[in-house]
Amino acid sequence: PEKLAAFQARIDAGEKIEPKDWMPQGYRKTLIRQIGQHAHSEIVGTLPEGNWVTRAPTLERKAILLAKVQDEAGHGLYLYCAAETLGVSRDEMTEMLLDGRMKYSSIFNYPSLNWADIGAIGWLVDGAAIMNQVPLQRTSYGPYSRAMIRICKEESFHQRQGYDAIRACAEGTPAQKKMAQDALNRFWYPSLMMFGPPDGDSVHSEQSMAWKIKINTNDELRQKFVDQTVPQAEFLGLTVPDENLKWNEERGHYDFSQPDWSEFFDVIKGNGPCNVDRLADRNKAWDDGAWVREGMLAHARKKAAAKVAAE
Amino acid sequence: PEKLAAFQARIDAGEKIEPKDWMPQGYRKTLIRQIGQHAHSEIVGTLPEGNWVTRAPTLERKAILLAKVQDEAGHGLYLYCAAETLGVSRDEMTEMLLDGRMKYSSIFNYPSLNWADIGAIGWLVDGAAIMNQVPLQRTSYGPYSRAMIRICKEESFHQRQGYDAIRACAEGTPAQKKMAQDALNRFWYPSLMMFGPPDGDSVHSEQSMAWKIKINTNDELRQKFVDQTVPQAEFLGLTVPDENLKWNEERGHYDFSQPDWSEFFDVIKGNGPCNVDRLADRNKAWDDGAWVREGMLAHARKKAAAKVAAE
Amino acid sequence: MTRNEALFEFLQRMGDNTLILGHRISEWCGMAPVLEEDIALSNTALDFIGQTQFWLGYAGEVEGEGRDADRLAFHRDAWDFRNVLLVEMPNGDFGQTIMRQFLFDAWHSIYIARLIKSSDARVAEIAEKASKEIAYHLERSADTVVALGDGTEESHARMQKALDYLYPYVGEMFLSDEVDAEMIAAGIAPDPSTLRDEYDALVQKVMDEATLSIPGNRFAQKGGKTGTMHTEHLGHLLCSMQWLQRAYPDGNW
Amino acid sequence: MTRNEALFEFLQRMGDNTLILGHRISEWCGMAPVLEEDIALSNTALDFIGQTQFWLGYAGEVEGEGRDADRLAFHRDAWDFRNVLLVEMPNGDFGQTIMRQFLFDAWHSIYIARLIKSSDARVAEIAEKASKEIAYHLERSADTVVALGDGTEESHARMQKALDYLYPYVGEMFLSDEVDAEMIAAGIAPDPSTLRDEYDALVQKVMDEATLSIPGNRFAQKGGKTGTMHTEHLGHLLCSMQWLQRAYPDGNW
Repeated sequence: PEKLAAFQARIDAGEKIEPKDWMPQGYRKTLIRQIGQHAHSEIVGTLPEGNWVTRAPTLERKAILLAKVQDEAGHGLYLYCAAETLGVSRDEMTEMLLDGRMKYSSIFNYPSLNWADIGAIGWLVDGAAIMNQVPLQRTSYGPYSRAMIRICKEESFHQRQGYDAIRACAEGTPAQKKMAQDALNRFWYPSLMMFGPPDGDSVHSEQSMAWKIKINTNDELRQKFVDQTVPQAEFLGLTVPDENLKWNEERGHYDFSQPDWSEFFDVIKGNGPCNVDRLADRNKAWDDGAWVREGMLAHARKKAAAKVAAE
Repeated sequence: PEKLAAFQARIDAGEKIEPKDWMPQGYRKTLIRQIGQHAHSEIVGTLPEGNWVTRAPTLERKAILLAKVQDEAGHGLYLYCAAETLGVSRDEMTEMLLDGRMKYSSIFNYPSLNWADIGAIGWLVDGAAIMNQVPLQRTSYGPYSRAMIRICKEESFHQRQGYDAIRACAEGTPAQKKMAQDALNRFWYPSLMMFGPPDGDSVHSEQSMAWKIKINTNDELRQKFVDQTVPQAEFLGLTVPDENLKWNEERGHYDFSQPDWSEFFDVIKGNGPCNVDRLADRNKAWDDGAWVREGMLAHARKKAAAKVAAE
Repeated sequence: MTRNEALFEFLQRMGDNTLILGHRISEWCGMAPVLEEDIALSNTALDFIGQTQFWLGYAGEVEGEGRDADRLAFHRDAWDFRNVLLVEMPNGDFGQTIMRQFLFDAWHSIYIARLIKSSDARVAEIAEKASKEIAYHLERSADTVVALGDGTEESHARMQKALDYLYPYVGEMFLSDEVDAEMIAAGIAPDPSTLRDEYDALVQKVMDEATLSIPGNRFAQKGGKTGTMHTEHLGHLLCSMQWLQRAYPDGNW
Repeated sequence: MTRNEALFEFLQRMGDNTLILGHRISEWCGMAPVLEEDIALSNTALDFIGQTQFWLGYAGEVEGEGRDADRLAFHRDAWDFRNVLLVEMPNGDFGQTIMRQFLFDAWHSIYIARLIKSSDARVAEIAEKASKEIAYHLERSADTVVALGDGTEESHARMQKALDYLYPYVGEMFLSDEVDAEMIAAGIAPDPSTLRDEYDALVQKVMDEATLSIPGNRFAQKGGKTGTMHTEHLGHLLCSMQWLQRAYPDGNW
């Protein structure tokens, strides 16, 4: 309890906690869950994008998307490394992802169905992710905070590219414009869900905020996202699929409809449109790759042994 | 030797040999090889067509192609049954195909690269096959002869449909016409090869002709094929890729260039453009299907056992 | 939505189901586990393509904008397809293919029986023609599901896996929407939601024989029939299916 | 064939090799055996797409008919592609992918080194830029081939199988034709047939380290570089790669 108070005091003073410092089990567990989930999201998130890498409409867009996917795999690496400082290996976390013990962001359980979805994912999904992540640059755990600083810089780049891609559609032929609107229709509410359930229903929140693992409330961030995104949609000439969306002069914010939270919980339970296929893809990649990992390991051992023998 | 003479006398008299009749080992062996190879060709021949079933340009063409593929699998069945009357099972023959001990027609080691190829296969490949097969309706072995009668009827239907498909291309847009010409360019010489090497170089021929397993010589059939096909190509407005092609008034036949026989022997040796992929596809189908065949067999046994128990 | 618009939607639903499933089956060409199945699969695909020509041909007439069956089949993008998600699911192994077939055939046979009595003469006529083929499909797919479910340990496990994977796509076939409401009102087609009991009884009977367990979770994936959200699989299917028409839009084939 | 026509052919050959191989690698997206390989594969694909933009961009200028790199990439049918067959072969397992990569990288690095000294300034400039990337690709693919060849029994067997499968596609990279003759005469590009010894030495060295045996059969499959006969695989690749451009030819992306 004394230790706990000292720990909390450090956090309150804005100090960073480092891997070798003492920390409460709950803090460690919560961080592992959160960082792991974030890492998994980077990896699983490449699947809906990979779905269009092979169908990108120009060489330039294809290159941009490949670079993005490469960045995301890189983010996955940083985050797994950050989580490893808490005493859990990348392989362990991968196994937990593959057998369903650990989650990834539910947004990636929605399909990417037309090219404009790739734009929408950059604009809305990365946009919402950044909104979640920017405050986390100030999170209390040092390695996590440093990873977030690196990641946020690249993410905002991705968001601009995504916006540019959907803008090209929105300004294009009627069919392209239809793609852009269709993408917005399908991704709007799932993006709002990315901030988590309304504050009243959110578990884990209070303690996480005290520990500065979480900085803002879900509803705060959601409002901020809506306020930022609506004018962008208007600029594109697209219609946000919400009849109740209206600027509230008094609040200085947009009023908007809540997403269908029963759908959110369905997706979390595994009933999203792509849950099964996403996990099956990751499992297949992992299983098919077993011989490669084993082969590389065996070779590395042979080389190390040969080196020792030569010394 | 007495038996052999009596056997030959029956053949010379135009009698049919039936499964339970005595026959020389060589006759049996040659027939198994020939019928088996023919059966395998029907099966492997569906692969270049299957390659375009999923990309057929109209519902009608797709339906026609599906019906053709279905017929060919049916021909495979008749022929395997005919071969089984000679004491070799379908599974044995399949194994021999899969491990390379038995062959299939080399023509199917060429790829189908554009839609007009499907027309060309019907027109030229089925055309050449019919030319080979029509005389075989009079072959000495009863079950084979009867199978050929059934098959020839359907094949000539396929040939007309193939001609119609390539005609649509030849009469279509410039791009379509280019497809048709490209298909003819690639399939002309391989089709000429379907009659086998020049008579001088052909093994097995003399004995097979005495036994009426083979009715005409390779060169006779090849000439007949050229004479029939050239006017059809002219009608389509396509150019046969042979600078030496010319009507020879004196002979009453077309003069034409021989195919590159070294290519023919390369393909037979396994170096054709598709040999490896075709056999790999058949092996994959067979291996992937093992559990299905076993499951069906197990169920059939259970049902039979239950029936016995109930009696 | 006018009655005509609803009829156009309804006909696309019928035609897209057979088009997409027919296409999926045709992907097996030359790759089936045994020759008899090669023949059966191409025969089924052929039946479906034929039914597609009727349904989409009529759809084009009803729409009245000069699109024929081929135009509808080869020049719509994924969002304009109205097939249920079940039929666009990938072939997987032969077990998944035949399970998908059975789950669809069972619905198809029940639904088509009602359409034979449609107030729309054309619909009734197409249904009448198709119903014999469909009855045969059902007999065949049910027999195969039973044989493989009640075959070896491996075949049983594969069939159970296929059923578990595909069952979430069953519910969509029984969802009713405003298109259905229009069709019901006009006496053209039945209310899909009223057919579920009959379907469940049929599926239960076959699964019992096949010694397979129907999953308890009745959650239904949806969005295909309405076109609001297909799976990622459909787009890839269209890449092949529509390739030639897209690359050579002026062709006469 | 005029010099300009030959140059156009030559540039398509260069650009189509990188376009098609880049595309093949990009099919791995999200599916690699380990995260580091995911990163490496997308990086390689990215390099190739970048090189494609240079080669095909220049090709379009040389042709002078207003086609840019995108137009060439997305609006030619299979017969107009000039890549060697090797790069259009399917990914297969990771071993096949990395073996294909090495067999190509080895040729690419030797060939590009000559192009740096090209009499055509643009060619020399593109080659110069690409050569660093290519050297890195070669280092990486060679290392991986060695690690997996000399890894476990299974990885060894898979790598040998990949080598046996792909080796017939090596010879085409060293065939010379009239396009090459024009390029040699103009000092633009080397005679591919003169590079085989250097290639063989490099491949032999790596295969020795990888404990893999180079097949004795030197039969060379050909037809890609000249466009006369690609494999059936290319058409399917184009179905995906060109889908969007074909379906929406008026789009601005």
